[in-house]
Amino acid sequence: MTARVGVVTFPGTLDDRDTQRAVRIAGLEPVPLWHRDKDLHQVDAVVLPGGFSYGDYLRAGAISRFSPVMETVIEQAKGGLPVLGICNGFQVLTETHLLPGAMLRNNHLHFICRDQKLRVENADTAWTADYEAGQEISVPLKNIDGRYVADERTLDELEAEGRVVFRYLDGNPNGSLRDIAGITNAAGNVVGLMPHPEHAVEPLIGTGRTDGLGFFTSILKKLVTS
Amino acid sequence: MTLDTVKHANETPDVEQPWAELGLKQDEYERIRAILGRRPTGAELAMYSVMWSEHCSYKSSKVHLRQFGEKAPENDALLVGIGENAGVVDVGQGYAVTFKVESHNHPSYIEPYQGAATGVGGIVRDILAMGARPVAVMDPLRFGAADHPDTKRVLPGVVAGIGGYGNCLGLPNIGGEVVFDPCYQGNPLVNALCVGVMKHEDIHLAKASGTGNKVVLYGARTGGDGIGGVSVLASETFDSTGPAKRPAVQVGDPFQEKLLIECTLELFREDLVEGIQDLGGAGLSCATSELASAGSGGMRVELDTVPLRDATLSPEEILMSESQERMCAIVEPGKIDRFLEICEKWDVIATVIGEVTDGERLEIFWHGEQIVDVPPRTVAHEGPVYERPYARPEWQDALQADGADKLPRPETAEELRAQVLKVVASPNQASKSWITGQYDRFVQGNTVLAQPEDSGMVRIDEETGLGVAVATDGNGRYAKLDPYAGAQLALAESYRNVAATGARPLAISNCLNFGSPEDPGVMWQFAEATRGLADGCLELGTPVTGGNVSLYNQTGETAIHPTPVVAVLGVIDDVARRTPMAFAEEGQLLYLLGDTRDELGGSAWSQVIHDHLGGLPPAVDLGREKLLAEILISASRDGMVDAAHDLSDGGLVQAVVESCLRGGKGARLVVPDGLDAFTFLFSESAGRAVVSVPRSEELRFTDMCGARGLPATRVGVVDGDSVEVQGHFTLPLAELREAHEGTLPALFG
Amino acid sequence: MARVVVDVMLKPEILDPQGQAVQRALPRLGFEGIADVRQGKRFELEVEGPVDDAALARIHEMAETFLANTVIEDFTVRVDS
Amino acid sequence: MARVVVDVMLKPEILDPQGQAVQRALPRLGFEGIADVRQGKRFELEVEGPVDDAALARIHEMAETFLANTVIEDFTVRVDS
Ligand SMILES: Nc1ncnc2c1ncn2[C@@H]1O[C@H](COP(=O)(O)OP(=O)(O)O)[C@@H](O)[C@H]1O
Ligand SMILES: [Mg+2]
Repeated sequence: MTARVGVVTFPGTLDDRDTQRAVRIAGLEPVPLWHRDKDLHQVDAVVLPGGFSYGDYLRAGAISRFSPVMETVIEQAKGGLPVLGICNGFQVLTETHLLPGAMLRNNHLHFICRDQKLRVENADTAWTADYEAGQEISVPLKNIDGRYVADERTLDELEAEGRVVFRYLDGNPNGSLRDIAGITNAAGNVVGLMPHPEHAVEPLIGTGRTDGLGFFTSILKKLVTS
Repeated sequence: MTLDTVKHANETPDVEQPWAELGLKQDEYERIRAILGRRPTGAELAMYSVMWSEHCSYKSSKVHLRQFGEKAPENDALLVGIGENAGVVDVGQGYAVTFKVESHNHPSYIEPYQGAATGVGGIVRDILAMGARPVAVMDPLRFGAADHPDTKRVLPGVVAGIGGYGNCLGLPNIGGEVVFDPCYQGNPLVNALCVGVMKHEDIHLAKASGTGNKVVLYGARTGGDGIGGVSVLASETFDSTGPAKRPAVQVGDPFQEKLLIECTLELFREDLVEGIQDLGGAGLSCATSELASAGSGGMRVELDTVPLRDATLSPEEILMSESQERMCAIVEPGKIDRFLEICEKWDVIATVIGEVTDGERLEIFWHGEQIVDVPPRTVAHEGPVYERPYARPEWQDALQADGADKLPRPETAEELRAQVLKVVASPNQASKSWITGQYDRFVQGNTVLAQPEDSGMVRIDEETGLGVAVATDGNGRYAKLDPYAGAQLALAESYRNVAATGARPLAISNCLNFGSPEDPGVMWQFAEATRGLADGCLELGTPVTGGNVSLYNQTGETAIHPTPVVAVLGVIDDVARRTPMAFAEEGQLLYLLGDTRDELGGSAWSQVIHDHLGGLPPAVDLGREKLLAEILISASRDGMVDAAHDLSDGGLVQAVVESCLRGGKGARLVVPDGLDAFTFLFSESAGRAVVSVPRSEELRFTDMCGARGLPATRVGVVDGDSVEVQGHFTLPLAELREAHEGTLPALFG
Repeated sequence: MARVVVDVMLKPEILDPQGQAVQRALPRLGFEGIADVRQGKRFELEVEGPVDDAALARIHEMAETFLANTVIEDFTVRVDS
Repeated sequence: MARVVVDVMLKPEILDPQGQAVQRALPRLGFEGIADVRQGKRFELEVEGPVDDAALARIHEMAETFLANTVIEDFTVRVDS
């Protein structure tokens, strides 16, 4: 029996099917979760995928954060359920305050789609254990509201506790403070990042790299060995 | 204001009607009266006027478009041809692909962001209405001069609109075009293409059949969008007070459209839809009349049940409204409950607005009173047809006589080098990544190739690797010099682009952008271009599956260059065998396929260096294009080439520079015997490509070319970090990159 | 330094998808009784020098040509007190 | 029906590139003398029933939990007159 990873679909979610594919390629069982359904159907982990839930209207992630499924996700995340928020999912996680800070319009004000180099700063989270600390990976980045901001104290705290999980390399693409691309909560079970690992899991497709597969193999290892 | 019912119209035959304000001609108005045997009601007049407009009725172009059917090549792949929302092509393994290009030119000039955004929205709904999941979009664009102030207004808005809508919808943008030319000042072209995939059995058509079946309108509420001139009907009198204030601009809601897509696909999956039509231009008038016209019975609609955003709308305005993100479905009564349930699941408003009747009329009621009673075919499919006069313009001969051969050519190596740099940095030849970087090309996780590759390619089956490739092209400069040849060159280039990536071209769609059909010179261009395209398609064996005509792209007396945009769809059995454009392997041999002649008429060189347009475009040889495509496809299938890039504007040097920059590797080129360096680098002879061949494959590859009679000339090797033309000049990649990639950010960044 | 506020709203007849999405979400969050929501932009301009009629006229022109897209938006200009 | 306006602005310490882009463009358009521009959001709520203290308190809560993200934004609520 393999581990089951829930993938949430909000109205306007775009990368749910892609994330399910990535989960499957890594050898896990994807379980679609619907925003109106509070029940997580006994999944072992949850991914909040990318997209434009509710059109990113008001603020990215602001409306989805109040969905029934999120009530349960928030509650169980506090109890240790591994949760990964990718792009719009990361925005939802900051809106719920499971992760600190907020996401704002890119400093150049444009949508940006490119292959982005990252450094994995923390390889101890539920979603990064298959990487080495300091490892450099490339995965697609695509967003318009990707600028991570938080107050200085929060940033210092994140740094001190090793909770900056990914940093942009070779140029900050959007003005994110301290080049932050992704962070984790203190327990390491909730991780959010702007780039899209689920779009880097197959050779030939997208950028042709498979650097993103590690997210999903990390969680697989964690779930089957624990 | 009293409601203008059918009864009222019968009783008041002599009421003055604002047919001229609505764009109808006297004889057209008379014809409506003859069809109905009375004067039309206000609502009927509104419907006829908009459905008989150039945009909806194709009244000037129809007689020419017929050739696409008459000259259609035998092709088993065509499952649905011209006449539906979009054509459908069999791509094997039980899959069918539908694709279409459409224009949203004028709205994008008025309001660039929303005009372009709703252009994407409209074409996506066309594809969805065929039963397909939309899987990719492309955007062929034309703007005025790159440094014109108005281009700074229009371009960023258009690009943001296409990205804002397409990105939010989750459709990868896999290609398109960006061309600058002063002729598009005031008339930018915003064409949008969408590709969709389905299984054969999922094909849906726009027709209303089955007496008692329900007509369901679902999606956004109807507002006063895009009503424009029809508002004259809503005002008490159309003389004194003037029309009610209604926006001519539509605002798109991509989030609503995303819900509409997922909702509609779920409705298809559960087999709840008998017939379906998207609402685009002409809104409900178009959807109801087309559905009823194509179906077997009649239709009865209770217009007051339509959910409104603005309660003050008159029935005429509701019929005309172009509010976006709406669809109209025909549903069996027993399936209605489930249909509405699925709409509720997706937060999509759905309303039964009428039903299919056993009569032959389209009847529309407003609070119980009849305001429309028409034979639907006369509205939707039997509009006026014009045989507009056409004549070769007087200036055509002089233009063709003014050849590029008399333009001064570079005399020294230094001059040649400078001109190469200037051409690759010119706005039309420069990298478009400032634009394409604002489009999501990865979403859906099936993108194999995207811009700047020769064609976009998406995988459609994960197990087998089956994929489709699409390219769009259309060189208005060539078409201006010779519209017949220009249309064929557009076709040839698009076809070549698809083949260059290893896919087999199957079928085409097109968007014909021209000036005013009332100008005989423009009409001649149109007639020549359609004839050229139809003849070309017959010869290449690629049927026209559909398309769109955009006329009146002109300011005063000045028309845009005739701009036929041709989209070619190809199929590849396994995307793993796709051929990319990047020269990535040092030491591989570069072969130039095809013949290079002294052909600079309409070329990028003549434009960039001499601001000149004259002479004849490159010669067309479609037999050669076919042969070249076969070689490129075989080479991909058998792994004989690692990279291929089609040669078009800018010639060989442009192609080599692009492939070098893409792969991060340089090239050493040798001018072949019998050619001078200038012609070798800049000629735009058609039917050519450059390929990168592993040394181990050289013999096999050249043998294949030799056996099939395709000239293949070894012109260099992948090497170093500069582009060197031996004995002439060297250009470091870094310098080329700066020139090629710096232009658009400097202009718009 | 004086502050001038320019409010830019979509014209009433133009679709406001953002406002609509907000309005639809409110009941789910337990906020009833809001019949309509429109979302627009607010610009706060810090003006050097006196905000006299001439300055306001200039800002009005700026709003008309630049801050608002008058094809689809209306605007108001006022001095912040 | 009464209208309540909620203005939401980025906190002063948060970088506002939209406002900055506007401000930078102004001199090029011939508008001098604007020292700073901040761009925020304006919500117009049409409220059913009386806008009494209780209603305003609810709208205040709505702004705090939903219309604004107080990590980065400040807001004000006022009845439109
Ligand atoms: N240039 C063209 N070539 C071939 N078919 C065309 C062309 N222009 C329009 N058509 C076909 O005519 C029909 C009506 O076109 P159109 O009004 O654009 O469709 P829709 O109503 O879906 O917007 C479509 O089937 C379209 O494919
Ligand atoms: Mg259609």
